[in-house]
Amino acid sequence: MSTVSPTERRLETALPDEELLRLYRQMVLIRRFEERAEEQYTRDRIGGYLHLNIGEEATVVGTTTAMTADDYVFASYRDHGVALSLGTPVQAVMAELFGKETGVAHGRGGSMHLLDVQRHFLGGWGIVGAYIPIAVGAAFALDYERRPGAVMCLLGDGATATGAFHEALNLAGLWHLPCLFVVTNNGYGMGTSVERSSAEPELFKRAAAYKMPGERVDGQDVLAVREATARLLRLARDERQPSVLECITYRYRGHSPIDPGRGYRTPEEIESWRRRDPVDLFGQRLRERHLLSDDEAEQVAEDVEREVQAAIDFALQSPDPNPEALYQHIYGRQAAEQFSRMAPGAPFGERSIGAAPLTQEATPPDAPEQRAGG
Amino acid sequence: MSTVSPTERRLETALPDEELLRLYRQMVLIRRFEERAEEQYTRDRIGGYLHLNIGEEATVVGTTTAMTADDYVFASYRDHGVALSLGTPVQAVMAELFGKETGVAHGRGGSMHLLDVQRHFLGGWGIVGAYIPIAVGAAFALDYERRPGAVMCLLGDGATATGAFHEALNLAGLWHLPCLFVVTNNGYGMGTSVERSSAEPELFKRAAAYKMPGERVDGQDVLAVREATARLLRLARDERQPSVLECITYRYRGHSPIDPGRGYRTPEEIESWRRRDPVDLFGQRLRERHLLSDDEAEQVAEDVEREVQAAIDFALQSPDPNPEALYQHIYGRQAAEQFSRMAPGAPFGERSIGAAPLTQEATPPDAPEQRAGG
Amino acid sequence: MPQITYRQALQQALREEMARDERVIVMGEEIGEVTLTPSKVTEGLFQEFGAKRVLDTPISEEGFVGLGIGAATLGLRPVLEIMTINFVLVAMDQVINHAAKIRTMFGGELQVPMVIRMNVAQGSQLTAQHSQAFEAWFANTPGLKVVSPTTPYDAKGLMKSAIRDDDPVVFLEGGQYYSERGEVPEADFTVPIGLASVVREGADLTIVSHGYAVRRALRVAERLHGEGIDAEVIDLRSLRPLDVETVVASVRKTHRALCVEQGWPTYGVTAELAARIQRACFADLDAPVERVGGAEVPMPYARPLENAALVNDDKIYGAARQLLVESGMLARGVGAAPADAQPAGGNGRVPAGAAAGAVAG
Amino acid sequence: MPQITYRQALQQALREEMARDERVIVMGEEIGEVTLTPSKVTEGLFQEFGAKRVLDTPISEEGFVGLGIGAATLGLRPVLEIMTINFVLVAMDQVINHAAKIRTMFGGELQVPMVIRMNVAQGSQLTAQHSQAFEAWFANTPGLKVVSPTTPYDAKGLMKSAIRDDDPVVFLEGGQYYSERGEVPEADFTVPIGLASVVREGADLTIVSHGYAVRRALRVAERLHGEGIDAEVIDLRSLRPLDVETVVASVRKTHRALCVEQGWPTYGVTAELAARIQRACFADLDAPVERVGGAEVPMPYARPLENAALVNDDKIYGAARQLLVESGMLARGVGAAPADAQPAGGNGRVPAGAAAGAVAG
Ligand SMILES: Cc1ncc(C[n+]2csc(CCOP(=O)(O)OP(=O)(O)O)c2C)c(N)n1
Ligand SMILES: Cc1ncc(C[n+]2csc(CCOP(=O)(O)OP(=O)(O)O)c2C)c(N)n1
Ligand SMILES: [Mg+2]
Ligand SMILES: [Mg+2]
Repeated sequence: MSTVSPTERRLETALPDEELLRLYRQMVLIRRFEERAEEQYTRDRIGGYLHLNIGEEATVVGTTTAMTADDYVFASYRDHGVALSLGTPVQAVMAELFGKETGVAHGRGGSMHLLDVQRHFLGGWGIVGAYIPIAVGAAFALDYERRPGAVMCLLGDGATATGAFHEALNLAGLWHLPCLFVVTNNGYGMGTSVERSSAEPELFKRAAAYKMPGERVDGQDVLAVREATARLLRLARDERQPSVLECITYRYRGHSPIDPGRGYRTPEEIESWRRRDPVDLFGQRLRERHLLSDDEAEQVAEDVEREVQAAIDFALQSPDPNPEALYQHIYGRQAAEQFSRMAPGAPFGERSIGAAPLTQEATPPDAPEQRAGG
Repeated sequence: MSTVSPTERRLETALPDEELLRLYRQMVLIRRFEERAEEQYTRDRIGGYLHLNIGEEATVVGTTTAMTADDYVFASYRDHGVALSLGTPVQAVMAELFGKETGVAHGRGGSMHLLDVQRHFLGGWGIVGAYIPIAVGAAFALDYERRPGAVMCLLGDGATATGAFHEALNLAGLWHLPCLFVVTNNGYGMGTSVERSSAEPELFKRAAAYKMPGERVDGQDVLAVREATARLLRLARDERQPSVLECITYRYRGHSPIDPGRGYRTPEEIESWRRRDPVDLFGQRLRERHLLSDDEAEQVAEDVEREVQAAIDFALQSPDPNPEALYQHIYGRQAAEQFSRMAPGAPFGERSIGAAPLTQEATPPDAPEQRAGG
Repeated sequence: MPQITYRQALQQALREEMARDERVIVMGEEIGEVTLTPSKVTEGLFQEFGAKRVLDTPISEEGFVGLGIGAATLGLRPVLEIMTINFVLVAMDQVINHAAKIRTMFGGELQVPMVIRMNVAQGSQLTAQHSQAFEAWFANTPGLKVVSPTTPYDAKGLMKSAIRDDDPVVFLEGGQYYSERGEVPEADFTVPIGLASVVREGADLTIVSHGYAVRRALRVAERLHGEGIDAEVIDLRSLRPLDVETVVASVRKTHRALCVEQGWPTYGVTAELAARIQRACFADLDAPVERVGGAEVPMPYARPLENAALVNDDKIYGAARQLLVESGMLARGVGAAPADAQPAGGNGRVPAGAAAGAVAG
Repeated sequence: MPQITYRQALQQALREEMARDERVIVMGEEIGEVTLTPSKVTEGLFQEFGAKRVLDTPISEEGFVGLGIGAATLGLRPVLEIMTINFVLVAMDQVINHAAKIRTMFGGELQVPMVIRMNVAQGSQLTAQHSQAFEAWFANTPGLKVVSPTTPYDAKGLMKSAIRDDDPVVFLEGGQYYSERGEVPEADFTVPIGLASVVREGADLTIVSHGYAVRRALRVAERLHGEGIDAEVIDLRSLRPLDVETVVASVRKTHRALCVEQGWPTYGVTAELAARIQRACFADLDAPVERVGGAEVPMPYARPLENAALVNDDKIYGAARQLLVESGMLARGVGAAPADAQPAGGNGRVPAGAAAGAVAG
């Protein structure tokens, strides 16, 4: 467990005050956004699954704010905080949850599949563990094109049991690719505790199987998380050495709205974590260091409240995707011509609204950078 | 690297002379069987793939002869030696390679899919790594039925890169199942060296990721392999502690007949391993200890020669499976009735020889032991 | 007879078979100590049979499906739950290249008596990675059996048959109707694998489908009934073996066949149905076999897009009307076929755009 | 025009595209420093383009397919080799739930320009786990494109189209003909995805197939020619998109259709073909669409069993004769249909045993 205090001192001298305040603000924004999203879900304005970052704000903000402009990040379906922390317009995130054309994925992906190519957020993904090799592939591309950045792959404790995790880390270690695997250990995969899912519950130790450094950090301490992340991203960029960082944190809510979040954990356990609430903890520390007054804290809360409410209003007023566009974004440029000879004898049940031609993707094939925001 | 000499001393006092001679005989049998199989392949009496154990005799015999009557073993497609070492009739093994009804799998499986349920050999398998979870499942069944044995799963160095390896070892470690994972590290997966396929080339170290003991042993030393295997199988049986044993050995031949076995390794490398040939090494040691005279060695060679030749003759004279029986062994008891309403409108190309009804598997559904030879 | 839900029917079958046979175990993610899996079918089993026989696994589908196979080869009868069909993709090698192959490649010396339960729920905005129906792939695989009960009665009866079967059985459950009720006898009974059921009799048209689409087919049949058209509805119940006899007998009677599936129709289940019917009923058909399926797109999240992509009653109704028109039973234009259900035209040609849209979907 | 092998044609395409576009890389098992992969298509590329662009991977199909996808989302154009189609089963989730879904689920913000090459060789006693052909599953999946060239010319032309395509393309190669020769221009050319080719013209019967079965179909057409029957043979070349127009135009001309595939026909490629043809050519058909496929069994090892399981010329020939008889072009009994090719009988019924054997296979 990397001790926190020295880190802290180093950081608070290292980080300018406004940066410290920005971290705090992002944490408050995520907390409030998630609370309102939860409420919107119960009002049936959001469908499908909804996985909240409440309780994990320090881990989310500590990791994502340590990225340089060259770095990329991948996340699981529990991805709202990542987009918000990176500065994706709150309204575009909320609009995606509402399934609107103005959403970050134009209403096609919803809560689990946020992304922001411009800010190097390459997606929230729905299959546990399966996107880890994809993140390693992004690191491969950066390395191949001699680009300066590294890739940070956020994954859950439960994901470490997947074969994809093993194959991906072996490839990253073998080919010395610039990536950092951040295991957000919130104690459970749905209702299954780490102890019931992993033969080695100290997950960071698995790094050794790939000759990688692995370490564990207090995921409730945003500065500790940020320091470790920055250091290990540098290691990836400068020394082509991938590594594993395990952040110990907790989710207050259930896995998703269908899960009350009890049954597999005691009220006492939840309470004990609330006593180390990451947002309060950091606010407290800023106050102690006279970087945040009660009025300022009040101000932050108000600003965030207003911003989230505006996002909800924006999402509500935004247009739904047009059903005529069902066949858009399925294939790229060449498909319309290629599929033009397939109609005869087709079942037509699904053609009822299929009159729209295949989309001609705007992006030119020879501008991958532009396309993927590299 | 577990030092050999103490082991050795312990063993040579522990093992009766006839047992030592039996090990030697099995190693010679495997060597000779494989040489003749190779020759039969070139004479086109064997088809498909053919993976030989030549060079790996000490690992094969050392591991399999350490099993008790309660233990089970799984192997990859490189499986001839396992059956032979366990005492499966040589003629039934050769007949399977020849694709005859008298083969261990009635000509359905060929070289890659040998098995001997009575002797607890639960198969040679063709998909790299994929049978490791299946072996763990067998260990689960033993544990579930409170049976005394453990399961030994033989796998190659290349197989440790598969996701199946990771998921299987995690499950075995998590549920404290009685199994031993033996990594037969012959330096290469086809043409890819361990260094080019594994981020951690010291494969036994991967055991730690599952909180398991892992050790490495000289795979050319049959007694060292046998001692380690016996000890770790006991650990699995008595303490429900799975573990990993890495045996360092070498295959002289190419991966399979299509691979000359050069290109990715130097003649010097092959030569250096031949100087530590496992069969010679052990024969030499027996001679030094006056357990084996030149005449006796001569006798063993002759017996083996005769036995293998008899197996070839048997295989040649054995009947081919009857094409009318193509639909046998596809489904069990209940299928004939279940599929009886599927004929109308069927394409009939494949029906040309499909007149045979589905096999009624002989084994009663309520005799799993009998069925799987438990 | 008591009325119980589809979920309860499956629970009963599992409970009864576990009580009857020590070798039956249940395994999967979130199915034991707590049941967070959407199906909640295993609720209570952990409390009743304990941790030894009801096992929560890590997120390792490839691993625990393989583990189930190995346990089955030594005589256990595992019933595995794959939380939703989408996740079986990471265990595909275990199902296709192992469970289905073992009996044959070992010459009958080993067998895999195992049930793999999968929830095939589509819709409710679960999006592209969580809203698929590719059961045709399992039905295409020799060595496997594939069943798809849609009523509580069939759910219980087929589950018992599957557990007692000596081969691997892919057991498809429909998320949309876990809570629907139906009559289920308390007595021990089984429903044979490989037998379809005629869930509604009719003389004018045969609608063949499986899974949730059967529910829709029945509603559409009611609607057609109001217009004086009697549709026969067949619930396949098994996809492999496929009960072609029942389907063919019906089409010989009605001379018209409409095949419906939730999934992507091109290379889907309805393709095999149409191929079989046209061959066995060539002389009996008054019109080509028609098919309705989901839009051929990865499922989008937004509700209006998803609604447009999913099979719905109107699409089935429109296809049925179209079929009746093509076969001369209805005059063109007569009756109220919804605008969105216009046919592709006699020669099946439509503007390239529409074609691409339709099929390239 | 120079005569080169199918393997050389693929090599040329890869070499030319790698020279043309820095973003093209090649990845797979045993394809680089040494080429032990049966296809040997990548031979020489490592020496020419180096370790940076030609990568040998560990045995991690799920891992390196995912890696290819990630690299493609950032603009590279990976060409992956899966040693044989059988091994893609461990990477199925990456292909189906990721490569095919990414463009849609991210609203068009990401795309996956990637080629996945697979050798679909069957036979030569490779046994159950190494002798499958389930390409229909990929063709059933929206978001993917699936091509299957059978000539050196098409191999080179389609490989170039696939590499330049902005979507994931499953590229099926046939192990049986890597060494067969054909004319291939040295000039840069492409063969469009989604276009079938009529490889033999005829007026009496249309044989539709893909992959190695096309070779057999051509031989059978020759044999039929000797008996005064002119068969038209169509090589689909693409399975998704499927060029139904070319197939339908041919059947409208010949009034008879025989669909042939290497794989398991039930729920296979020929099912979709028969379904499409019967719908588009209902009035044109003189007999039901006939299908021929592999025996529905996991492939057995013994040669006589394997020969009985594989599609062969006699089975196709027998089916063709049967079709001509059913459609009244040949009198029953006339001509020498081999004994093993007797039809199922007018109503498609055969003794239960045979039925089970045939389809349960
Ligand atoms: C392969 C696969 N299996 C199962 C699921 C269902 N599932 C969704 S989230 C989840 C738990 C993941 O836990 P963890 O990795 O710890 O992430 P967390 O939800 O705690 O952030 C499971 C089992 C899935 N999405 N993918
Ligand atoms: C999943 C999978 N990918 C690829 C192959 C092809 N293949 C067969 S054996 C082999 C090498 C295995 O090497 P190793 O595990 O070291 O065993 P060895 O052959 O050395 O005994 C490969 C890549 C396969 N059978 N299965
Ligand atoms: Mg977790
Ligand atoms: Mg090896």
